[in-house]
Parts: sequence; structure tokens; C-alpha cells
Amino acid sequence: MTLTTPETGARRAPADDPVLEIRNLSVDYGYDDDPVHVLRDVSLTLGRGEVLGLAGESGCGKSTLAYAATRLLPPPGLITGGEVLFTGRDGRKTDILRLDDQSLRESRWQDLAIVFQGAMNSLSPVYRIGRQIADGILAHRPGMSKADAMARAAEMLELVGISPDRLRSYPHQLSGGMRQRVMIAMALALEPQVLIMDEPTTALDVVMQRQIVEQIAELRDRLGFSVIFITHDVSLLIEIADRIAIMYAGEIVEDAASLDVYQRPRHPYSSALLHSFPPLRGPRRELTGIPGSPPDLAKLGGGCHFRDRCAFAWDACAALAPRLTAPDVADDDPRRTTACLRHEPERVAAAGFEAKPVPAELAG
Amino acid sequence: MRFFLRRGLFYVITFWAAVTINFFIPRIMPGDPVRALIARNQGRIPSEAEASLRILFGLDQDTTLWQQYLDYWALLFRGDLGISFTYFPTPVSDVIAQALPWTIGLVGIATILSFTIGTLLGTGIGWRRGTWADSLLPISTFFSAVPYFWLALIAITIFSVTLGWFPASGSYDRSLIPMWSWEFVGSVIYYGTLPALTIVISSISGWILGMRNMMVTVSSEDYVTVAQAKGLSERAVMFGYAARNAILPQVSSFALSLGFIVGGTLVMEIVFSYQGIGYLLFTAVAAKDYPLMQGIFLVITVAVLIANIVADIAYGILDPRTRQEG
Amino acid sequence: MTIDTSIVEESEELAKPSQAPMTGVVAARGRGGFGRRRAGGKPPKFLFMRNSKAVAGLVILAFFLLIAIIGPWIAPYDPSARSSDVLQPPSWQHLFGTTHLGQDVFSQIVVGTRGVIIVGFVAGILATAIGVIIGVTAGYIGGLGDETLSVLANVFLVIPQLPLIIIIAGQLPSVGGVTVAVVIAITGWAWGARVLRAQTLSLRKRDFVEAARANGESTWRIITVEILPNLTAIIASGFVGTVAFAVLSLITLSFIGIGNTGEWNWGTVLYQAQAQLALQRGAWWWFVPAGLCIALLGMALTLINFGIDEFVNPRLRSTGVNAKSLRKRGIRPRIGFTPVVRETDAPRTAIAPHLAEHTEPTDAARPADAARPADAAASAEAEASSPTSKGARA
Amino acid sequence: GCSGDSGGGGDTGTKVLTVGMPNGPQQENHNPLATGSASLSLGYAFAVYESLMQVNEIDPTEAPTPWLAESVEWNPEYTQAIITPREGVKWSDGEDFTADDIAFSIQLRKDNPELNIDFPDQYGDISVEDGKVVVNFTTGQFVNEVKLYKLLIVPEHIWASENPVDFAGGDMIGTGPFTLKTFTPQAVTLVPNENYWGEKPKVAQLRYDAFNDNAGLTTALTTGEAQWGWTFIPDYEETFIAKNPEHYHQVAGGGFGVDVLYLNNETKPFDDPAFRQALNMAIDYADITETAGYGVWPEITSVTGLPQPSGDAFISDAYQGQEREVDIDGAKQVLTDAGYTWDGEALVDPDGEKVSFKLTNPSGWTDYLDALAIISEGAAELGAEATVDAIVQDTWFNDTIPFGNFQASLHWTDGGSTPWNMYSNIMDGASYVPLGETANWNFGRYQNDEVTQALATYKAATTDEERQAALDLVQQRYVEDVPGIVIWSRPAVAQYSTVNYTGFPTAEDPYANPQPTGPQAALILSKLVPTE
Amino acid sequence: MTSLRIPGPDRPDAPTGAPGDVVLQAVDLRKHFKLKGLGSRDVVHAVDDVNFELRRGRVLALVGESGSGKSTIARLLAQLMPLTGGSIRLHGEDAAVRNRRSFRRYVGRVQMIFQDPFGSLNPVHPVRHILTRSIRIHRGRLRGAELEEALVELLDRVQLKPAERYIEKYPHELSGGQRQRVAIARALAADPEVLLADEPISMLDVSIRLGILNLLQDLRDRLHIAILYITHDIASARYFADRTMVMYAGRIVESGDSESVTQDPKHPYTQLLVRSAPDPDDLEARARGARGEAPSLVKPPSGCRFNPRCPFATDLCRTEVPPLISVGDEREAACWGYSDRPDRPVLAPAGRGAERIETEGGAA
Ligand SMILES: Nc1ncnc2c1ncn2[C@@H]1O[C@H](COP(=O)(O)OP(=O)(O)OP(=O)(O)O)[C@@H](O)[C@H]1O
Ligand SMILES: Nc1ncnc2c1ncn2[C@@H]1O[C@H](COP(=O)(O)OP(=O)(O)OP(=O)(O)O)[C@@H](O)[C@H]1O
Ligand SMILES: [Mg+2]
Ligand SMILES: [Mg+2]
Repeated sequence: MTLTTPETGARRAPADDPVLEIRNLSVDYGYDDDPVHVLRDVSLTLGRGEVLGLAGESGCGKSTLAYAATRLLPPPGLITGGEVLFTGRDGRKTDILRLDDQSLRESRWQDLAIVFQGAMNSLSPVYRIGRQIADGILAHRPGMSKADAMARAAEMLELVGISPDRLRSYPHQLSGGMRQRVMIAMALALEPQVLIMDEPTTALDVVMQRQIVEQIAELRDRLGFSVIFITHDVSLLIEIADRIAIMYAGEIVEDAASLDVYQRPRHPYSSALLHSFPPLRGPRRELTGIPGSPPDLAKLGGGCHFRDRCAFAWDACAALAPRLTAPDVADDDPRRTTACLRHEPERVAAAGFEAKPVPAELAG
Repeated sequence: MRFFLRRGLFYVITFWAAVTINFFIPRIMPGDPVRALIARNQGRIPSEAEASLRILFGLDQDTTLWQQYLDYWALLFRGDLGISFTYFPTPVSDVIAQALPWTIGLVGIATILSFTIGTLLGTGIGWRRGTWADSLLPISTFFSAVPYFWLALIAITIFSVTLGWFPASGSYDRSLIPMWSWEFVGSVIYYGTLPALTIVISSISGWILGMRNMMVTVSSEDYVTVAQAKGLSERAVMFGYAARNAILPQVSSFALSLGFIVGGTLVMEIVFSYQGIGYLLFTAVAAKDYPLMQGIFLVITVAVLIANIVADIAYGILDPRTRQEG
Repeated sequence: MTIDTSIVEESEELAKPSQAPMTGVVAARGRGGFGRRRAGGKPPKFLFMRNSKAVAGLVILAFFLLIAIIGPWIAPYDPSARSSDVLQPPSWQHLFGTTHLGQDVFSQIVVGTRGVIIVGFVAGILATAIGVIIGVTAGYIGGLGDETLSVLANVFLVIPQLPLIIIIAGQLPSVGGVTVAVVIAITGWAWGARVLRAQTLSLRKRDFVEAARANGESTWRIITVEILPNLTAIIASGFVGTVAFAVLSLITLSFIGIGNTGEWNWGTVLYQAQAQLALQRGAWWWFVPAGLCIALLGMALTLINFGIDEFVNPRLRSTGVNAKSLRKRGIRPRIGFTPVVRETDAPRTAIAPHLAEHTEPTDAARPADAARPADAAASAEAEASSPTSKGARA
Repeated sequence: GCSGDSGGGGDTGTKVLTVGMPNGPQQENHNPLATGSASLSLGYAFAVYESLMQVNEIDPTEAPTPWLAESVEWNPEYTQAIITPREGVKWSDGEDFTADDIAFSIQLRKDNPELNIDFPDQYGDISVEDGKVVVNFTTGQFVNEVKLYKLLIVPEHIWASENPVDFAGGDMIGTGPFTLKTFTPQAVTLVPNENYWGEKPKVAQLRYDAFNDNAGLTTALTTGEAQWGWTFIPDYEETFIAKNPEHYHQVAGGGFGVDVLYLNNETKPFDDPAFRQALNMAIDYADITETAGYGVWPEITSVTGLPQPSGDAFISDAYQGQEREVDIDGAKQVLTDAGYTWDGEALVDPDGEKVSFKLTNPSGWTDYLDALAIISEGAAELGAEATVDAIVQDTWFNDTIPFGNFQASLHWTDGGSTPWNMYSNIMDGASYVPLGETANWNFGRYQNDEVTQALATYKAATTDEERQAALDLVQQRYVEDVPGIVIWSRPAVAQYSTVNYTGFPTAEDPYANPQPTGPQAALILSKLVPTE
Repeated sequence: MTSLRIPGPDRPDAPTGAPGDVVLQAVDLRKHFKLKGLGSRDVVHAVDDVNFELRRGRVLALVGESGSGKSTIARLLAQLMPLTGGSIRLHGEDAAVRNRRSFRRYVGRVQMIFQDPFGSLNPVHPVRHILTRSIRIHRGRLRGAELEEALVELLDRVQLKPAERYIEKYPHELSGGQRQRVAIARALAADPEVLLADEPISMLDVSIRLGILNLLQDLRDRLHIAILYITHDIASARYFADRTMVMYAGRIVESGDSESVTQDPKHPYTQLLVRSAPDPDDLEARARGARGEAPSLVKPPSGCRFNPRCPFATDLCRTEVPPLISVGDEREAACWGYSDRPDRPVLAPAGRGAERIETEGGAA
């Protein structure tokens, strides 16, 4: 019943059968001469059938990544580089960023669907939800009759545990949790292979959050799609994701299996994040929090962006930008990566700085 | 129920207040209809006529203002608006009934056109922000900043006097008799074209702007992005999602502007010698024709209130959030 | 005549959507995560001045203000002085030609600027003051007082404005500019009051007002210090709107012969021109300039209002740079189709050999594929191609 | 012209004569007796109903032309008129026109004060004797003679059963050359009366068009859409006539109507006859007429203020040939003699105060205001500072004028068929009321018992000599005291186009007041002939 | 309304009275909101029969799902809205305010911190203005150096150091955590005895949350302020509060010391709540299949308000409102399952509650 398969090894490695590969994606905000570089060469791979969690504090660019990958970023967002390769069931790869409008429209929702944070705002207040589900279906199945589309919509509603007679309800007549489920039903209507969920449960309270999360897990088991799940609630991610990517200031700083991240964080930021929320059960562990505040993306300098808040920073951190590499820890899952100079002793040394070892906290 | 009661009470109070103001304003104005008539005629009506005119208009008795006010309400409840001084002895209701259709017809069509075109343009401009479409805004702004009569007079000079494309004045060819014939209707349309066009041009900017701003606001709503994410066609997203939501406030202000149509566009009617209620009101004010003035105000007030009710209802129909159901 | 007035009483949930277009002002503080919140907070100072529309409007307005102040000194002629150059077309002696009395139209317009500006601003200030007092009070106190004030405002909205002005103006013993301004203010405050009331109503429920209350601030201070400053933009835009309305009203009043035709302003110039049938007599120079001045002033005010709207509602802000430079960069800002601009585009179009096999449509079940091969080919690219833009950025 | 065909084209037999009026859309009310009815407002009443006699206002000395009356005879005191009706006249419904109809029409006015505009409280017994109508008056009506001639006569057989006050006129049964065909608020169409007693009119169709204002009518006249009408057209030569010099005409009638600058004789500075006189000498009347009135309102040259030519016969011998002219030096001399001095340029009165005054008139009355501007220039020549004060029309008419709250203001006078009205309106002590009370004429509060007496005498006198003597005195006082200043004459002016019809009164043949709105319309219409 | 306390800046940091003394007491608190429209006399039963005490130097946590009436309680205690029933007692005396004067005196002792640091600071005023106002209101007309000193001291207390860096800033120039600190500083300017913190961290990022909680903890320890800590994050209640009270649909359903309430929830709702919270340490102990939503507060279910969702509900639960029954050391739960009534429902053992809910939840 859990989403996570406890043993890391049993999971299919993402690279084996990727369904979505984001490569070197760069995004700016602002069309003028002085844009904010929000994402810088972000790469991420989503394996088929996998639940990939994307965590990080607010404003680090999680949503930007999700929207940019689908080209839904609102103005003044601008994609300045990279590619987003989608691998269809037939194995064909297409770069979403290079599709023309028509092809992109056709690809959307069948290949890749997205569920936004606020379900309240994701549904047009003036249409009944049945119609909103059906029109997505009809847009991709031109031959389908309206009645069939409605029938399909009803089926989808049932799938997410809402009685089909709600088809004729308006969004405002539904509770927050129901609306979020309607969104999920809508997203799954065309059986997409990738579902991106941007903080789908943040606005809900824990009980409702639990229900939604279970729903997603169950549906994934049944329909076999892949999920990118975005939230800054790491504890939630650890529960539901197979793999977690931690973002900081527009970059991915750690990418590993979820239990690995939880139990053996390799990046100081991941580690600090895990020490920022109190545990509900078990011993009362010491909470350290993260000192300072996130950097302003508009004024990022070189080097590691976390260094000002990092307990393990030294002079190399100001000069060298860390790269995502396998952690410098023995016996680690070779597929996990992290972006910290502590794990790149050779590069540090090559640049003429004193190479420091991985601290015990990050090597456990 | 309480909501409707409150709305109802609101309408009743507004109606009462407006009628009361309408009653008192003309009466505290200096002058009276007889003197106004004599002044207007500048010597063509001998001054001895004053006494006889006073008797004619029934202004020779002294009743207190309060009594007149009560009488006015009594008459109102009987549906009697009194008799116009200017068009003595025609009842005010007849005078208004004669002018109203013209105003409603012309200004109504112009307003509908202006709303439709303006909203469509606004939709386009708002949707395609940052493109050449934006440059339409200053142009339309210019026309809304120009005084209407100025625009109209220049239009008359150019299109009627110089080019002779359109008639300069009147509501229809004066040699025709109003009836439902092609000739007459054609003539009405022909005569109405220039006035309607000038109204459209000078009022369209408000609709464009309102719709454009609303489109911009709505476009950044998540549901529009979701619609795009669903892969709907551009048209479906733009009209079905963005414009459909952006239009809500437009529609209610449209309903309201329909109410103000009845007030007519006084200046248009003066400039184009168009028969209508705006000019009638202007005449009534100049002539101190209280009954007519009050009657017209009443009609306008009622129209605006009805339009408000319509706006309430329209909003209810278009925006399910206001509807109380399941 | 303003037509887009509304007396629909906003039910609470409607307040936000319906307000937006009317005032062009939308509270920008959306609920979209921290990043967006930060972006939607109080915009930095002088942002308003960076708005090209607002700047253009302010420049034009400043020009007219200057003329209003120094007009009588720089006017080449006494505007009322007759001369023998009767009804002359524009020339170097008479920039805008002359009237039937040989008066210099240019001087009349220059001198008349003051009357227009004074009426506009006096009316604007008065109407705004009344609107603020009534609107904010109604919005804040709520209850019966609110209802009463709302009905009052609505009655003023229901009564058609121009006729009301005509009637009230007709009652006054003299119709100097200021009296016209007062009349316009008396009839024109209601709209602003309504908008302010609605806005106050929503501000009243904001946490910072609650917080001030919880801190023991007096009602008076809450209204003046906590709420009013937050309404600045709306008040400003209401003011600017009223000024524009007042100018148009003054001119229209003058045109239909109400108002002091002895005082020079653009309306009286137009009135004279129309009374003397300037257009019929071909004396366009007598009629056209005043109208253009009004249009220019009106446009300036509208532009300023655009600026205010965009200042308050960042969503309305234009895309930052002008369309030309966007075109140059090949960017077309669109909802739902984020533009992709690759600074280093050239090497990326090659098809990676080992991916080529995938580009053939192998599965006919998806018709979309058939339409896409060329594109797919173009987009599928070398997996091995190294990141190119990173170096450029660092 | 968009509707040129409706006015200009067509066969001779179907040409339409369009009369334009600037009074706005009308309500269907054909009552020819009720002020403000459509028929009076547009003037078609005068094509359907006729008056007793045709009077040529342009030449008051000309004997009236019999019309519905064969003759009207007055007793020497002008308190009784005996009207002999024309024979063979039929109403348009075929009924005979009789003396009873005349008596009825006059009785109607006597019985209904609201319709009695011309002779309020002045009718005595009205009777029919020997087929003649005898009308008695309570006072002498020498100066109102013409008013009787102009009364429109309505058929007793129709009107007897109606309340004449709110009777809408029914089918308009009249004796006139035309009958009503259709009515719409914008246009009223008339066709020739088959039963007309005179020569059958040659105007095939007559249409009265309503325009909303002068500008609208002016445009219509210049485009030929309207062919006959009257409105003030600034610079009419250029604006109107130049558009079609061959066919477009503007003619001015005569009469005694004038516009007067009322001077407040009881307040400074006009309480001093010397200053009034000086101002009169300083005003450039020619300029006023030319610039402010565009020559539409003819200049008055006689020092008596009487308009010419209608006034020619009345000008006192003493002033025969004396013309007004600008004489600044003379004026200054008058002032010096009266004790005025100058402080630099500024005129100082004998009390040592600088002379300044306000010229008050409703804003928007541009011809008046322009005239005032020129008057103030004249005053400036003398060193007096005069400012033009434009005020609200209603205030002017209700507070300023009747209560004497002005120093100087332009106002019109009643026309009348003798100079009596003009002089009486300006300087009749009988109309005197103190400042602050409502005056009906003599707004300037001129008071001179001699003049009052003379005006009364003129009205009641039984011989022409008596009258002229009285008038001589009045003129003398007018010239010497300058109680008010007549600035121009205000004759009936009309514009017409001869594209479709000719035969209108012209400057050369001013056989009638040229306007369409008056009983003379029947006369003019009878003279019109279609063009080729 | 007599006060023993002399307000003023000279008040010593260590106040009189011992920690644990009752400061503020809610007695039978009740708040019903009139429903707008539809003429009906329906009311929202937002808060019903709530009793609790706030003690000097103690933190009482109030948890419960969204809409259960937590904020309403805070607002009632701050006297921002009139009570429908019950009373508030400050040091044992009825604290109902009658006029502005007594209201000011009351708010000088009971201060509130709002949930949303982005909304509770007026965007048009700089920090200096915000704090100066509060100081002036509660400490009289301070000027010049004295005022300056008070400001610096306040900012110090909330660890915004150095003060100069923050004092002239506008709220939009501050991060969320800094804003919340300013809001707290504003409340502290009054030297309150009671702090009502209404979800002070829910709008903040994970990494910043901790800082605020630590700050509050510090205030409690140093100034012995009584704190009402409202949250729906039950883990943070465990971390921070001495006692925890659980609300459901306007009623208190359970109270007790935080550790035992979170570790051994007694009331079925608390059990559901605790098991719904994501907890990476205990992936197996999660509630499953919970369905249903909070009941309408307009027509609350008769009897126990949780009965429609409770797997153990019996007829008794559906008819009679359960009182708070003592279930152990200083612990109470409003559940018939702990009464000795013969018709009481049989609860599953605490540890196995989850499974019961899982198996029977669908039917509820
Ligand atoms: N229109 C914009 N202009 C400039 N910067 C922007 C804009 N929109 C977002 N940003 C910035 O981009 C960064 C990333 O934003 P994004 O919404 O992707 O963050 P996020 O990780 O999803 O945060 P959250 O958890 O709050 O949703 C933020 O720092 C934000 O300030
Ligand atoms: N002013 C009000 N008028 C009517 N109902 C209200 C009002 N304020 C709150 N309510 C209702 O009272 C109930 C309790 O609201 P309250 O804000 O106290 O909940 P809460 O526990 O603080 O929720 P959250 O965790 O979402 O903040 C809710 O159902 C709410 O809808
Ligand atoms: Mg986000
Ligand atoms: Mg709350």
C-alpha cells in the first residue's frame, strides 16, 4: 500500500526507462536587459512509473521548473535554454520546448498533465465541473461525442471517489478537497504518462491531505503513470515519493531515493531541512533549523549559493560552483547525486583550494 | 430571502429619494415656465401674455410645496405624470412615449455595438498583450477624451456637409411618415448611422479598457493556464475560459449602461437634431417644464433601477457563484 | 456622460472580481506562495515614474499646468481684444487664427487653460474629498450608517449626471468656473465613494486592520493612518478620473450654453466657435485646436490613470520593454506558451544519430505524430551534446 | 445635401416647399390659439387659419389689406371695431364662413383668459349685427389695432363643442390656403385647400420641418434641405448666401422691434443724464451692427432711436435727418461740462469716484455679449471701465432685469405697429416701480411725468396731430435724457431659397413680413410660384 | 477592572507572580455567527462551550482541522468580536470591556499575533511606525532617545539585530520570518501577559518556522508570558506546547499535556489527526481510508459532532453530547467511549485505532 518500495535496489533506476528528461533547463523572469535567472541548467529525469518528489523552500524555483517543463510559465517567464525530452510509450522522444503550438497542444494532457496548487483557482468558476473535464477530453478526441466525454468524466470522478452526480456542480459548490480531486480526475482523463502536481495538498488540512495522497498512490498503482510531486513538506515527500530532488535557489542540490535522502542526506541543505521540522513521534530530536534566509535570485553571485547559511562552508565555496555528482561517500547508491564541494575534493583541489572531507553528518 | 428583501428595500428607498429629489430640484430653481417661455421668445410673445399663460399652465393658484409634493405622489400612484407646459396640453406620458423609442433605438443600438466591438477588441488586446495590439489603446483613449460634441460636429462637417454621405440632422427622411415600411426603416437606419457611429467611437474605449484589464487579470488565473495545459485550442481558451470570466463585470456594467440609455445622450440629440428624450429633457429644463422634467427623470430613474435589477440577475446567471443552490 | 457606473451592491464574494475592471485596480496580493507574494507586495518607490505611459501623461499634464500658471503672461494678445484681422486662418501673427471679432484664438486657448485646469482640479479635489469621506466612512462603520450612505451614493448614481449638473448649474446666480466645479463635484463624487467603500470593506477585514484594532488603535486613527494610505492609488485614480470628467463636463456645459461664456476657457472658445458657426464658415482653426487640447489633456489624465492602474495591479504592467525590442528578440509573451529563446541556438538543431530511429512514426494509432515528424526531428537532439549555456552565464 | 431630392427635385407639380424651424420635435397639437402648440411653434397654423386683415409690418403707414374681413372700421376713440366679413369664404370642410365665426373666435378669447394673449381684460361686448361683427373694447386700442387684424379665426361649428384650451385642433378645419395632410414630430405636411376662397395656391406641398437648434436649421438651410425659415446666421453672406447666391436670400422686414441697452437711471453712474448722453455718443453703432449683428440687425441711424424705414413717418421734425455718430470729443465735452474729470485715463465723476460699471447679460447670448463688448470699448474711450458680466439666463430674467439689479443690460422691446411700444417699454413712467420690485418694462426706472403723460395721450388721442405732438415730446426726452440706448433694430428676418418657388418678399418688394410664422404666411404662400 | 500591574517600560522582565498562575480563563465560551442572507435564523456554531486556562509561562496549543473554530477563539479572547455566551476572566475577574479605555487596558495585557505575517503588517508603514504606534499606545508618549531605546530593545527581543538594519524597512522589504518577528515585536511592545498566537507559522517556510517557534519559546521562558498557540500542525504542538487542546467542529474534544496527546491520542478524532500527519519515521502507522469531511457548523450533527465520521459511533454518540471525561493524568476527552455508560461505544485500543478506522472508515 505504500508508494515507496522500501528497498532502494528494487526500484527501477530512472535512467533505464526515462519518461521525461529535463536537461539543462534555464529560465529567466523578465524580458528586459536585466532578467532574473531563476533556473540555471537544471537537469532532472523522471523514470517511467516513478514518483519523483521535488522539495525545497519556498521560492527556490520548484513551480518554475514544473511550468517551464510544460511551457506554461506565465509572462514574463522566458525559457533561455535546455530541453525537455518526453519519451512516448512507443519510445519516441520529443523535445517539448521545440514543438510548435499545434503539436504542443496535441501533446498536452495526453502525454503530460499538470495539477496546480490551488484547486480553487484551477477550475473556472463559471462552468460545471463535468464540462471542464469533458472539454479537455474532447479537445484530444475530436471524434468523440459530448455524451461519451461526459460519461468518461463521470467515470473519472468515480475513480477519485466523487459521486458522478457532482458532474453538474459548479466548483464553488465543492469543498477544497473535492475540488482538488476533481483536478486530479481531470488530469487523468486522458491517461497521461506524466502527472506533475504542484503542491496539490498545501491548502488542505492534514486529514484531507492524507486522503488525496492516498488517492494518488492508489491511482498510480492502477494506471501506472509517473508523477512529479512538488511540495516543501519534506516529510510528506519521504512518505510518497520514490525519489526526491531537493532544490535550492534555482538549482538541484541533491537527488536520491527518498529514504536515502531522509536517512542519509548528503547535502548540508537537505540535512538542515530535515532538522527543521519536529517529528510527530519518536524521540524529540534536536531541531537546528537553517540560519539566515534564502538568497535573492536576482542577485546571485558565483560559488555555492548555500554557503552563507552552511555550517560546512569554507573559502572554496565562494569561488567554485558545486556540480551535481555522486557523493563522496563509500557504499552509496551510485545513482544518487548531490551538489556540494565537500563531495568534490578533486575539483576543489584542482582549483587550488584546500580540499575538505565530507563531515560526519553528511556521510552517515 | 433577506437578501432580496434588502435589495427590494434598497430599490424602494432609492426610488423614493430619486423621485423626491426630482420633485424638489425643479421647484427650487429660479424662474417659472411662463417667464422662461417669454425669455426664450425674446419679444415675440408680448409681455401682456404672461397672465394668460399663467392661467393656462395652472400656475395661478397658490399651493404649498408640501401639498404639491403630496399631490405629485398621488398622481404618480395613479400613473399620471401631469401635463407638459412646453407641449401644452399634451400629457407628459405621451410626450415621453413619443421620444423614448428613438433614444432607446439609436443609443441602444450604439451601446450594444460599442459594447460588442469594444469587448471583442478588449479581449484581443488583453490576450495579445505586448504586441502591436497594445497600440490600439491610445487611439481609442484619444477618442474617448475628445468631447463628444466636438467629434460629432466635425463628423457632420466632414461626412454630411462636405462629403454628403450622411444626413446632418433628423431621425429619418422628413418626407416619410413613420410606418413599418422598408423605405422608412431604411431611412431611419441611414439617418442613425452617423450619430450611432460617433457614439460608438467615443464610448468604445471604456469597454476596450475594461475588458482588456480584466483579460489581463483573468489570464493569469490558474484556470486559464489549466485550460492551456489541457491543450484546448487557442480560441477555446481565449473565449471559453479567459473572456468568459473576464466578461462578468463588463456585463453588469453593460446592463447598467443600458439603463442610462434612457437618459439619452443629450448632446448627441442636440447636435444631430435627433428626436429623443435627452433633447426633451434639455428642452424641459430650459423651459422650466416641471412636469416634463419630473416625468423624464422618473423614467430615467426607473430605467436605471430596472437595469440594476437586470444587472443583478445577469450577474447571477453568468456567475454561478452568486446563485444559491445545492 | 459616464455610463459604466454601477449601483449593483457587491455581495461580499463578488467584491473582488467586479471591482477590478471598474477601477482598474486589483489588490495584487494573491495567494500564490511566497515568491509571488513577495513580487506582489508594495512595489518599490518610483516604480510609478518608470511607467512610460504615466510619464507621458505627467509630462503633458505638467505642460498644461505650466500654461495654466503662466498663460496670461505668455499669451501674445488679450484674448478678448478685437482686431481688424477678422476670421483669419492660422498665420505667424495668429498661430491658431482669429475669431469673428478678430480675437486671437491661440491667446484664448492659452489664457483659457487656467479656467479648465482650475475647474478640473477643484472639482477633482472636492469630489474626491466627499467621496473619500463618505466612501471610507461607510465602508468602515458598516451597518445602518453604511446602508444610508450607500443609498445616498446610489441615488446620486441613479440620477443622470449631466442633466443634474445642468439643473443645479441653472440655479446658481453666477456660473464662474469655481461654481461649475462645485456643481460637478456635488454630482460626481458618488462613483468614487462606491469604489472606496468596496475597497474599504475589503481592507477592513485585512489582518493589519484587525491587528491595529487588537492593538487598541482608535477608529479614527485606523481609518486615517492604516486604511487611507492603502487607498492612495484608488483615490489618486479616482481623482484623475474626476478631473477628466470635470473637464469634459465643463466643456460640455459651456457648449450647451450653461456656464460663463464671459470667462475664457476651452469650452467657451468652442461655444463661441459653434455659436458663430465656425465650422460652417470653414473656420476650422477656431474649432479644432480647443478640442484637440481637451483631447490631449484627457488623454494625459487617462495615461496617468493607466500608470496608476499598472502600479497597483502589477498584472497590468506592460511587459517591461516595448514591443519592438521583444520582436527583435523573437519573444511573443503569451499565456500558456512560454517563449523559448536560445541565445546559443545554432549547434543545437542537429539530430543525434542514435536518436534518429525514434523519429519515424512507428505507431499510427496517434494521429498527432503524423503531423509532427519534422518537428520531432528538429527537437530530438544529441543527448551527448554538452550544456552550452552554462559557461556563458557564470 | 442628403435629402436634396425631397426639397429640390421633382416635377413642378410636386415640388415641396420646406419650412424649417429650430424648435425641436413637436407633439401633435394643432390648436392655433394655444401658445406652444405645434401649429404655432412650427407656424403651419398660419397656412390653415387666417386673420382678418393683412398688415405689412414693414410699412406701417400702408393700409391693411382686407383678408377674411372686407373691412374693419374703428370709432375715433378706438374702443369699437366693426368687422365686415368677406363673402364667399368656405371652411375647408365645405361649411360657409360667417360673421358668427369671427365673433365666436373673439368671444373665445374673451371667455378663456388663458388664450387671451393680445387683449387681456380689454374686451367689451362682442356681437353680430347685420352680418357684421361689433367688437367693443374697454380701452382705446389705437396702438393695438394691428393685433385685432392678426387674430386667427376658427370655425364655430367645430370649436363650439370643444374646450378650446386643450383642444388639439382636430382635423384643422380652417379657411387658409392649405390643409393638414400628415403630422410627425419631425415634419408636418400640408396640401392645398381645395375649397380655398382665393386663388388656388401653386405650392404643391408644404412641409414644416423641426430642427433641434439654430445650428441644425442653419445647416439645413445651407444644404437646401430647408427652403424657408428664420434663424440668426452669423455672417450670413458667407455662411448662407454664398452657398447658392442665385437662389439663397435673406431679407429683413421692418417693424418697431429694437434691442435696447437699459441703463439703470437710479444707480451710479447712470443716474446722471450727462453720463448717459456721453456714453450714447461714444458707442460705435455701426460697428455693433456690423460685428456683433453681422448686419442682420439693421443699424439705427436716427438719433431718435427709431428704426427705419418703418419709423420714418414718426420721426419728429426736430430730429429729421439727424444721425447718430461717434463723437468722443463731444462726449468728453458733455462730461467736462457736468463736472467730470480725468485721472490719467480714468474718468472720475463729480463725487470723485472713478466711473466703472457692469454690462450684464445672459451668458450664451453671443450677439448681445459681442455688442456689450463693443459698448465697453466705447466706454473705455471715455475713460470709464465697463466689464461684461455674463450670468445665468434664468437669473437674469428673474432677478436681474425685473428688480433692476443691473447697471446696464441689453433687452428687447415689444414690436407693435407704432413707435409707442418701443418708447413705452423704455421710458413709460406708468410702468415705473421702485428698485427691488418687479418691473414690467421700464427696467431702467426712468421717471418723467411729461413723458408718461405724452405716452398716455398718444394711446388715447383721437387725432394724428395730437399723437405726433405727444410723440415729439417723447422723442425729445429720449434724445436729451437718454433713458436707455437703442442699439439696433430687430426686424423680422427670414431666409429662403428660390430653388423651388419664387415670389417671396424681397428687399425691393417688401410686401409683407417675410417670415413664415405669422398671419402673413397666407399672403406670401398665395404669391409663390414654382420655378421652371 | 482593577489592575495590579503598572504598565510601562520600567516593568521588570521577570514579572510578579509565579509561573503556572492562571492569567486568562475562558469560561463556557460560545460564538455563533449569524448567517447572511436567506432570512433564515441559521447561525454558524463556530465555538461552543469552550473552557480553558492560560497560565503564566505556559504554552497551550490549540489544534484541530481547518474551520474548527480556532481563530474564532483567539479573536474572542482578544475581544475583537463580541461573545455569544460565556465569559473571559483575566486574573479571575470578568474582563468584558465596556469602553475604549478598558479595551485599551485589556489589549495591553492580551495581545494577538496573526496567522499571516504578509497581511498583518500594513504595507504602507515602515517598521518604525508600526512599533512606535504600539509603544505609544501602551506606554504613553515616549519621545526621542527614550523611544529609540524602546524600539531597539523591542527589535532585540525578537532577535532582529542590529536594529538599524530593520527599523526603516517596509514590510515588503522583509522576509516572512522577519515580518512575523516584527508582528511579534508589536505585540510585545504592550508588555502583554498573554500572547494569542494564531497559526503564527503556518504561512512561513519550513526553515523559518523553527526560528519563530524558538523565539516564542524564549519569550515564554524569559518573560513568562502565557501563550495560546494555535496551529493545525500537531507535531509543532508537541514540540512547543506544554498542553494541547484538540478542537473539532467548534468543540474541544481532547486536552492534556502535549506529549501524551500526541503520542497516545484518546479521542477518535485526535487519533485520526495524529495518524494523518505525515511522519517519515513511522510509515506504517498511518490512518488509511479515512473519508468524510468536517460537518456543517450551521446544522451540526446532534450528539458528538464527530459521530458521522467516527468508526465507533453508536446511537448514544448520535444523540447526546459527550462531556469532557477524565482519561488520565490531567487529560480529558469528550468521547463516550471513556464513560462508564453501559451503552458506550467500544473503542479500539489506542495503538490499533488506525486499523479500525481503516476497516470501518468506508462505511462511515
Ligand atoms: N514574475 C516574476 N518576476 C520575477 N521573479 C519571479 C516571478 N515569478 C516568480 N519569481 C521568482 O522566481 C523564484 C521561483 O519561484 P517559484 O514560484 O518557482 O518558487 P517555488 O519553489 O514554487 O515556491 P513555492 O514553494 O512558494 O511555490 C522566486 O524567487 C520568485 O521570487
Ligand atoms: N465572521 C464570520 N462570519 C461567519 N462565520 C464565520 C466568521 N468567522 C468564522 N466563521 C466560521 O466559523 C468557523 C470557525 O472559523 P475559524 O476561523 O475560527 O476556524 P479555524 O479553526 O481558525 O480555521 P483555520 O485553521 O482554517 O484558520 C468556520 O466555519 C468559519 O466559516
Ligand atoms: Mg510553487
Ligand atoms: Mg484560523
